[in-house]
Amino acid sequence: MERKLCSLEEALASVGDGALTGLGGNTLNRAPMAAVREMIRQGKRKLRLVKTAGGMDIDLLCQAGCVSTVDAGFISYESEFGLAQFYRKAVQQGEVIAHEHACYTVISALRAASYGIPFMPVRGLQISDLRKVNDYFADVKDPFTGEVLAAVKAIAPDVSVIHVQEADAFGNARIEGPVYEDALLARASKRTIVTAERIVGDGYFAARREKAQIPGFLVSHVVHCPRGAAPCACAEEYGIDEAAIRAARGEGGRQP
Amino acid sequence: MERKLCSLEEALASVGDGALTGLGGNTLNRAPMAAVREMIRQGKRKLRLVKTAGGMDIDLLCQAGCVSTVDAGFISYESEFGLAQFYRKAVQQGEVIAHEHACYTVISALRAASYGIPFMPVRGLQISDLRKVNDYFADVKDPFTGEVLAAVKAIAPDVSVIHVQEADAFGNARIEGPVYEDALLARASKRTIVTAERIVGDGYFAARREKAQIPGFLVSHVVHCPRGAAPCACAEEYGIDEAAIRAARGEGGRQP
Amino acid sequence: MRESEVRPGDMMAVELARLIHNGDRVFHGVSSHLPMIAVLLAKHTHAPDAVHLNIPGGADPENPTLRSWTSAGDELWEPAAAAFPLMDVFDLSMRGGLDVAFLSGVQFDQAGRVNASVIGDYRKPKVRLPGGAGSAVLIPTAKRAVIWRTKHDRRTFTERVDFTTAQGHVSDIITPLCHFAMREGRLIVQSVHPGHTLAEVAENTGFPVQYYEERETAPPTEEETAWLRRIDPRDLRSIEFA
Amino acid sequence: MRESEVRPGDMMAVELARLIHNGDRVFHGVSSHLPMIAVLLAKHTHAPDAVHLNIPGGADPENPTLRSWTSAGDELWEPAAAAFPLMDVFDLSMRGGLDVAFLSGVQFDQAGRVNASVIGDYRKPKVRLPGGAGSAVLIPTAKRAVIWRTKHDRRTFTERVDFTTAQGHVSDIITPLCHFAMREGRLIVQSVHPGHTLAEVAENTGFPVQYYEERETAPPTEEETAWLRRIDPRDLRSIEFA
Repeated sequence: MERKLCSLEEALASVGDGALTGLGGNTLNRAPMAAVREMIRQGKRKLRLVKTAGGMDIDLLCQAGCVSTVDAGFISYESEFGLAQFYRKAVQQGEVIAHEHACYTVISALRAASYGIPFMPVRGLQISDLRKVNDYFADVKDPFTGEVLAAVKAIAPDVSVIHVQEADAFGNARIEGPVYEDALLARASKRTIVTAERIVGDGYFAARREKAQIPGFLVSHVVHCPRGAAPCACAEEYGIDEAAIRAARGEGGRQP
Repeated sequence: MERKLCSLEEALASVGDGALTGLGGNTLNRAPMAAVREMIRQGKRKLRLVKTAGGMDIDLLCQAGCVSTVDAGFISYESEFGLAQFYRKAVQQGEVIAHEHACYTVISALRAASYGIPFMPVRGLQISDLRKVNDYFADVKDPFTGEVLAAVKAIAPDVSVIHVQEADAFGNARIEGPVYEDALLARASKRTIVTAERIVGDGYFAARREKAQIPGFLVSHVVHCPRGAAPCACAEEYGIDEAAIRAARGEGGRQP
Repeated sequence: MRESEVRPGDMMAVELARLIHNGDRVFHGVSSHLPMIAVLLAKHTHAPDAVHLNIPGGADPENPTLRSWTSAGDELWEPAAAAFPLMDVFDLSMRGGLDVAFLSGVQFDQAGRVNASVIGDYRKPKVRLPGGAGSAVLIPTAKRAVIWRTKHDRRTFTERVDFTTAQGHVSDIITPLCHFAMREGRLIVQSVHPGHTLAEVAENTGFPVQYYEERETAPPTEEETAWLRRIDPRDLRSIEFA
Repeated sequence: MRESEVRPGDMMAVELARLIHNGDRVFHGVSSHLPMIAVLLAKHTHAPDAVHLNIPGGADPENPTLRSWTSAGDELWEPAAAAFPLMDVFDLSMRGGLDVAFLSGVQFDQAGRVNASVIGDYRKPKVRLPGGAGSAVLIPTAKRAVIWRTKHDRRTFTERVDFTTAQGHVSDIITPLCHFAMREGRLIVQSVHPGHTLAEVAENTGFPVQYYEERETAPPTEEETAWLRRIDPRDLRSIEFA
C-alpha cells in the first residue's frame, strides 16, 4: 500500500477552503489541535465543521475566522473553563452559522453517510424546535406501520482530521482509550488525515491483538505529531496544559 | 451488578418455544454449539432463528425439528463440507420457512432494532426478487430528495446466544479475533445468553486495555462452557473437529 | 441566597444520587461533574447495581479518579470492564433501555421545556449557548430525564423558554435551592433544601411556584457525606459554583 | 469436460486474480477459497496495493495461513493491521467505495441475472439453495461484481434463472471452461481456457454463446504458478473440484 507520511503543512494543505471537515475527539479530549493550528496558519476560510461535542478546536478556528458553519450538538469547554467564547461571539455576530444538532443526530448523519443512504430515521426529537427550524431534519414515514419519525440528512465530510496515539506509514491508525465517534467519522468521510503521537513500523499492528480501528485505505495523509492534541489531553499520553488553555482564552486568572 | 453464572440447562431453559433467537459467530466459526445442543435436548419448538451466515448450528436445529423460520443471508457449511442438508430438506418439505436476506439486510435489521427505529433504509437491492417476495422489505422515500430506496424491517431478537472466549460473572463478555455481528446482535436483542470458554475474575477486564465488547447489563445468563463452539472452531482456542462434523452430517467419507 | 450549613454542591450531588434506583441504567455527558459524582455516590450507597454509562464508553467504571477538566475522558474508560460508547448509549435510550439521563440547560419553564440552544432568535441569537448535546433525543426517550442546574433565578426558571431544545420525560430538576418534580405535566416544588425557604424559591422563580406540601430536602447523611469526600476528594462537585 | 493440461483451479484462480487492478478494494465472503487465493495472488503479482477485505474483518492480511474449512475465519484476522468487519465492508460498497466483489451462485442467464436462492418456487422450493449472502446488495453497488462458478453446464448457464437473487454490476464470470464478460448488458465469451473449445462452451451453456473474437485465456505464467503454490500449498483452490 502507498506510504502516506508527510509534513503537517502538506497534509493540511490538502484541505480546501469551504471543506466539510470532521474533527475527531471530544471537547478537551484528543482534539486534533496541531492540525487546527496548522489550518489557522494556512488561513483556511469558510470551513464547515462537524463534531458531536467540540471545544477548544472549534473555538480557535472561529477566533481565526476560518469557519462558516458548525454542525454539532455541543460546543463548549467543560465545567472548569466555561463557554467557547470565540465561537459564541462569531455566531452572535453572524459570522458563523450554528447548525445545532443533538449529538446523536450528528452520529445518525454520519452513519447515514457511512451506510451510503441519504438520511437516517431517528427516534427522539419528538418535541424540539430544532426539528422545526433546521432543514437537515424532516419527517419520514415508516413504510411498514405508517408511524412518522424524524429523519436526519446524511453528513459526509470531505475530510476528517483525527489525532491518534499510533499509526503506521500506510495510515492504519490505532486509538487507545475512548474512541468517541472517530472510527465512524473516518468511515463517513471521503478521506481522513491522521496525526499521530507515534509512527509505528510496518508489521506492528499485524503482530498484535489490538488492531487499528481506522484502516489505511481510508486515510490520505499521516503526520508524525508528538503532543498533537496539546494543550488538550491525549489518553495514556498526557493531560491538559491548563496554563496554555487559559492563555488561549485570554485569561490571566479564572473566568467567572 | 447481579451475578449471572448458571448451568447451560438453566440458561437455555429461559428460551421459550417460538423465541426469535439470534445466533453468534459465522458459519463454522465460533458458533454457539453447546447451547445449540442444549436447545435440542430441551426439545425447543418453533424457534425463529436469525443470523447473517449460519452453518452447522442452524442445520442441527432444523434436523431436530426445533425451528419454524430462519432469517439469514446464507446457510451452508463452507466449501469443504457442502450444503446444510437438514435445513435444505426442512425448507423443501415446508417444515421451515426460509426468510432469505442479503447478509447486509440482516445487519440493517439488527441495526434498526438497536437504534430503536422500525426500519432501516438500504442502498442495494435495486434489482432483486427478494425485495418483491418478502414482506420485510418495502420502499421508502428519502424525505430530502424524493429518491426511493429499499427499507428493511427491524429485527429485535427476544434473545441472542453468543459464544465467547472470556466472560466474567456479571456477563461482561470478550470476543477475541473476529467479532462478526455479535456485538451488534447483543445490542439489538432484548437480552443475551453468553457461553464462555473461560470465566474470568471480577476485576479482570477493568485491569486491561482490551475491554469486553458485550457489557454485562445486556446479558441475562453466563455459562462456563469450555469447547462451547466445538465441533466448530473458536479463535485462539481450537479449530474444527472434522470427524465430529462429518459424523453429524451422516458422512463416512466425503459428500459429493 | 442565604448562608446555608449544607454546601450546595453536596446537597445537589446527594439529591441527584437519591433519584437513581438500584439497577437503573444511568447516563451523564460532558460538563457533568455533579451528576457524575451523584452516580458514583448512588453506586456506593443505595444503588450498587446501577449501571454508569458515559461518553467515553467505559461501562460502569470502578472507582474512577476524577479530573477537573472533563467528565468524558479516559478516567471513565480505563477502570471499566466493557466498552459501551456514546453512540451505544444513545441507541439504548432510543430503544427504551435507558432509565435515567442527566441533562442541563439554561432556561426551563413550568411545563418542563428545556432551552440549551439560544437566547433570542435561533438564527440571530442574542446569546448562542453551547447546545443541548443529547437533550433533544434523550429527554423524550429516557424513562426519566433528570435536570441539574446550579443557577436558580428568574431568567433560568422562566414563564416561557426562548427556544424549546427538548421536552418530554423531564422528571426532576435539582437546583441549589430546591428539588422540582414533574407532576401532571407541571413542575412542582417537591422539597426545599435546608437553609432555604419556599419564599426564596418563589422569589427566584419566573413562573408561579406550586407545591403539594411544604417539605425540606433531607440533608446529606453522614454516610453520604463521607462517601462524597472519598469519591470526590478535590470537591469537583462544587466546580460550577467556583 | 476434456482433459486439460492446466488444472481448472489454477486457471480459475489466475484468471480471477487478473481481474483485480492495483489499488482495488476487493471483497470475498464465505465458501470462497478460489477468490481468496486469487486476491492473495494478485497482491503478490500485479496488484500489490489491492486491499483485501473479508468477513472476519482483518483488513488486508499479510500472508495468511489458509484453512480448508473456511474463508471467513481468524486466519484472515490475525495477520491484519486494521479491523474492518463485514458490516463495514458492506457499508463501503453501499457508499460506492468497493471496487470488486467476488460472488457466486447456482444459475446465471445471459443478462447477468444471478440465482443463489431457490430452484422452483421461492415459497415451496424444489431446491433450497444456501442463499445469495451479500449478492443482492453487492452486485448492484460494487463497481464490479466478479462471479466464479466451478460448474459449467446448461442448468447453471440457463436461458432464464428461476429467481433473480441479484442483478447489476456483474462484470465477469469465470468458469472451468471460459471467461464470460459483460458487454452491452449481455454475457459474451471473452476467452476460452486452454484445453477447451468454444464448441464445448456452447454445448454446456443454456443460452446462445456470443463472442467478438475467438481467444484463448492466457495460461498461468510460471510466476503465477509459483506464487499459487506458495500461497496455497495445500491446493485449497481445487476444493470445489474434489
